Amino acid sequence: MKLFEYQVKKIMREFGILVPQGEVFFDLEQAKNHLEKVGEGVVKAQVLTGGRGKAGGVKIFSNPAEGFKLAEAILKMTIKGERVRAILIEEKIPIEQELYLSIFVDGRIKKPVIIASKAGGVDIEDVPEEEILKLPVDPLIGVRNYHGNIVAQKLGLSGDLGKQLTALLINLYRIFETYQAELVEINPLVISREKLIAADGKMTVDDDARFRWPGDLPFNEEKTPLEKRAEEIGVSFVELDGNIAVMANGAGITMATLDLIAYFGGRPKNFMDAGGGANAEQMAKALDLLISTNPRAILINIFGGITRCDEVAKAYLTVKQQREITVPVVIRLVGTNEDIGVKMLQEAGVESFSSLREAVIKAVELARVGGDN
Amino acid sequence: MKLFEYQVKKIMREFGILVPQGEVFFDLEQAKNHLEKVGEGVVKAQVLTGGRGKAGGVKIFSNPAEGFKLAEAILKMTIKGERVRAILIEEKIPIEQELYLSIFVDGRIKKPVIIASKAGGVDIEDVPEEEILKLPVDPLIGVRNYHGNIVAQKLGLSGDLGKQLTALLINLYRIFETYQAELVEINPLVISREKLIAADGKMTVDDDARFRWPGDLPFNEEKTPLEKRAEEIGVSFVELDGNIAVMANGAGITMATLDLIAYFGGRPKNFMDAGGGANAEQMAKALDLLISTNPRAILINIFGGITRCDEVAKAYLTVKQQREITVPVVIRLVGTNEDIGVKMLQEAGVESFSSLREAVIKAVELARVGGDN
Amino acid sequence: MAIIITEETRIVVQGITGNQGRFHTGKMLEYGSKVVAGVSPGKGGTEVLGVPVFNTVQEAVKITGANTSILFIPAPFVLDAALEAMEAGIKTIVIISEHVPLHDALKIMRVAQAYGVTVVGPNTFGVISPGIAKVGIMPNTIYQKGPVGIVARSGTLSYQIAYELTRAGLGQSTVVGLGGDRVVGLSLAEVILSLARDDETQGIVVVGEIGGTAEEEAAEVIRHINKPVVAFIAGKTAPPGKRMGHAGAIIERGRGTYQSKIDALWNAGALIAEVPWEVPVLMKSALVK
Amino acid sequence: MAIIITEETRIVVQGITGNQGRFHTGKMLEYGSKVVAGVSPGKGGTEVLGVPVFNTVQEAVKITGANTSILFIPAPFVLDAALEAMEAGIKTIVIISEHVPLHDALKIMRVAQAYGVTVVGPNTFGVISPGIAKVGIMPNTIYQKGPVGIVARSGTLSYQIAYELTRAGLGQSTVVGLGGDRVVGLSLAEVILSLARDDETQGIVVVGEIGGTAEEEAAEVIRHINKPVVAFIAGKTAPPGKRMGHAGAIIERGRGTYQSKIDALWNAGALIAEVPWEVPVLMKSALVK
Repeated sequence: MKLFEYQVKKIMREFGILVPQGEVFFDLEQAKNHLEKVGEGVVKAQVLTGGRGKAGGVKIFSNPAEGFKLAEAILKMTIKGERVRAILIEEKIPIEQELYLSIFVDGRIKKPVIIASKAGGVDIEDVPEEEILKLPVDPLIGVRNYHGNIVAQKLGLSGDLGKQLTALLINLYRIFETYQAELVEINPLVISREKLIAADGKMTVDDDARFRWPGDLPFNEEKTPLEKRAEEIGVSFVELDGNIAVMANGAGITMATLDLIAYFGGRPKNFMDAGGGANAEQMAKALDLLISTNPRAILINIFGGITRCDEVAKAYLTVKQQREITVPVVIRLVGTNEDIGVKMLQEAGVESFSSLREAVIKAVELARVGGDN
Repeated sequence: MKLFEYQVKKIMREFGILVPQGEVFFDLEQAKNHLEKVGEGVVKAQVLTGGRGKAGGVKIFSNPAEGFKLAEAILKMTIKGERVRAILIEEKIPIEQELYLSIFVDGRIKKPVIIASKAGGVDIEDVPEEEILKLPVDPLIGVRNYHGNIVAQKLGLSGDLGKQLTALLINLYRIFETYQAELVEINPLVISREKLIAADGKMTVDDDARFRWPGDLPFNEEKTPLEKRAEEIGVSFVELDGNIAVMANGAGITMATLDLIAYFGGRPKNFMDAGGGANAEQMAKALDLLISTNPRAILINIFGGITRCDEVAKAYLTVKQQREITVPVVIRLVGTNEDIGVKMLQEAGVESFSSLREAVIKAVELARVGGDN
Repeated sequence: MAIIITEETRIVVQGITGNQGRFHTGKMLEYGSKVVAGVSPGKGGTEVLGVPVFNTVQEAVKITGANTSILFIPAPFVLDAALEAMEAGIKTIVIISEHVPLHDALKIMRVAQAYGVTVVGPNTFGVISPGIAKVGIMPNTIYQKGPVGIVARSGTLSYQIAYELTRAGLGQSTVVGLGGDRVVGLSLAEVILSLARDDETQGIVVVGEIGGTAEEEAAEVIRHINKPVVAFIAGKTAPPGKRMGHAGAIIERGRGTYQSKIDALWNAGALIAEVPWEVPVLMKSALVK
Repeated sequence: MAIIITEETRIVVQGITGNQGRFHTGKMLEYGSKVVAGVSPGKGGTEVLGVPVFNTVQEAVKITGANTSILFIPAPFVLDAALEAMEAGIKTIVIISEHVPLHDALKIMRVAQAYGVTVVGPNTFGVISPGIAKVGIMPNTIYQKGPVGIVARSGTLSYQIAYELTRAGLGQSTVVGLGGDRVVGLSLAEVILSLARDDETQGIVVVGEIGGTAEEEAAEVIRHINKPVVAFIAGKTAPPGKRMGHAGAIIERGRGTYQSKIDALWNAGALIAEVPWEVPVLMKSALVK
């Protein structure tokens, strides 16, 4: 889960990293008094996507009235499809230099890596490789003073600033560990009046380690009502813009099914990954949900491993019994308890496929028959 | 440094390990009220040496008067040359079973090792190897639940007692790490009313990690005035019962010098290890101290490495200038700046040796000349 | 010989008394795998399907000579279980569990490196060397002993491909599931190298997907081996930035796209199957040459 | 070839700007050791006796190709310095510092094992291969190139023995100080084995002392080697239970006594010198045979 800048900065402050003074506001009324008080500063849109600066989500104001106007505008913005959920009003700090610093988990070498560059304030992907330090950290040892020395050297920081960097880096790693982060990023890390200050902060924390996060982090990512419903059922669900709904079990096979639909000229409307081992009840609910999205056709593609084909058949028959299914459903069943599942369907007069190819072709055909769109 | 039982138990209590209720007393008057209050219990001598039980340092009392008598006697005891410095008055707990558990640093495998045995309450050295579990701990990983499972299995503890053991073991390792211990030992660890209770506790902490110990641990080891003085100077000093005082630089050469004195029929009175790199001032003070012990002869055996021979010569000449040295001093000088040192001595009319053999023989001879003892 | 799972494989099931552990122990036994022990603290002395259960891995190893462990352990306890296995001398660990905390996976892989242990997963379907044994949760029925090694990032899709291969008369030497998490033990490139060195393997199938750069790194290895490689990559039409079920499938920053993977593999000499049923066709024609 | 310190040894001095670091850098240079770099955070860009100083070991390794590090670092910072060296790719670390916390030594040795690094010390006088180089603080003048390898637990006593050997015309291949702490890197047995395999070494001198069981373990190794071993053990008359300057010399529980060491070494075929000057005599007669 990604955190908002204001959340990241609150954490950084708690861990002894300097950040600009600022306050977060979720509506305009609350912000008003504060704007009067501070007079000037920066209004920053709080969104989880990047690139808000270019989208106009960060603005400087030099009097309360201007601040109010900006705050009003920014709070109404939608940036890359994400509505602005709050604004952070911060002091404006003098910037002598902008640096880049982050710690992230590098799956290739299976270690946390410290990334540092003198080129801060820009997209790190755009910085040439040779200007970037990538320093792996042994996860059993963590970040120690010498890592600070190496990074300070690369950033050209010496004397007191070098010492500040080392302390900051060690604190950043403490955050990284404490919040079980995948990424903690300061971009830019600015030198301001001889202090290192985190002018921005990004953080992605590992949802699988939620039970270790200190305190309660709110769920930040907004879900559509359909996604929320899918989450309740315990399956993952993504909306697309075609007309064939897909249910499959496993991320790879789900993606491959979408690819095959496209390969035969169809367009997926949404898909549901029932993952490993969903039971009949879950699957019935998931199917119900898919039907409620009014697709032109539904393709159920199950290769039974932990998921059992008889459970899938049972789920389908349960739903069929409970409600009228007007949308054509193509069922492909292979794997664990295939024979039982196929027989259950046959006895209920439902056709099923064992060939993935035939099933996909059939689904695409049915969706086409169902209408132009 | 070794800790007293009462200190160990205080730490254990803080770390969530069950210990018998008890209080420590440094004089009899203070103990009196407490004895009246508790009525019955155990009086335990607080000494750093082992084997106090056999020496009569642990006694049970069943009424205050008896307790007072025992406390009085024990407080006056000296056990293996160590005077009893306090008494611990503890509740007497019913014992269903006695076990052994410790964690110590095994220099051979360079890891902490958990030692556990069903045979508790006896000297672990007397327990046959096959009844002892030795479980190494990876110092980068520490003690985890599965170590607890392995130890519980060996101790025959299951169910709730097994869980207690695991929790206790993890806490014991926390103590081990927090206090930078060389050894933490519970012997016996008793099962009493379905609880695991540390009935005794021993601990040796690493003096080199003193700066990491939480809180202030008092210096427990008693030093003689001479030892204290040597410590102030920054050299190590040990008193023996012969008549030749030895000053050398380094543990190995010091021991070898004592061996050689014995080899040639002499008897060392005390020795001083000036270690690596003592300067002229330190050495002058050390020499002063040696002289003050009134030996029959003094043997200075320096093989200069970090220690420089000129510094040694300078130290000797300084002392010689400041006070009359009536005791014969044999100086053997080899190594770093040997030529300068020897020359300095020669110019002051002081003989020096380069042969260790000759120097030792000379010292033994002089001590013999000096008198019968 | 096959790789990872061989005739010498002696399996201990960690978490054998749980539902999944018990179920898949049965399936592994049915397949002929030598499941010699189970571990479940506090349940030592009992049996599951005739397999003796121990309180600790140490004891299981000592008494049964187990050398390979499979974990059916709730995610928060996987770190402990894996460390226990490694300290007890287990040399191959297959972690089935999903949702293992990322930082725990980092620690496991670091210790495994220090101990010289092979880790498969987490979040994997396991490893099967058909005709010898399986250490995993894949269906028993779709595989057949043969000359094709399969290495896959995702489970069900690899079942589909193995199924197509078997139906086409192409059996498998070893099938390895790498696991769907961001940090896993064996990498695509490592398994390809092992298969390249394996006498029984004549051709290699790579079942990849968008996200990450494992396929691009694997291409560097494929360039240097002499056996035919056929690759199928899922996610050609996946929308950028959407989570496709697990974190490995996030497309970010233009790296790890379908096209970059296909290009890298093609340039390294791999054959690219556009649809799953092309895999056996391409492999057959490559093996004939 | 000599062991540990060879022609290929390129030394970085960690803590080069301190008093000890600076002094012994000079002595090592005088001896002809290739001291190629120093490290002192914040002093990068300066020089000490012509040796370039870097802020980090990483940089020193990158620029100078250093492969061996010697530590003149205050005890509380030794762990950090050793970890830095190992992560920077240094393969031999000589820790001169005394009073390194025991738990830090445990961590250093554990990481060294994982990284395949040789650690000498802590609390050692270092290693010298006469005529090639020294990485340590031993006097420059007492050694001479020759056929005798020396391994010692204590510094000054080993100087004495080397001095006796040199005076008797017996030069040394490599002299290794193990360090006086309870937990040190290389063990007596390991060094003896290396010397046994070293072409240049014809005889081995063990300089031991009471306390611990290193000599008893070394005896097990000595039993299996073909070169003569002469041992001198200090502490025959040391009073039990007294600290003789460092923790290694505590006699406890009847193990590690003078007699147990002498017996073990003798039974393994080592010659025992009763006084230091007997060492060259015994070695000479053994080498003649």
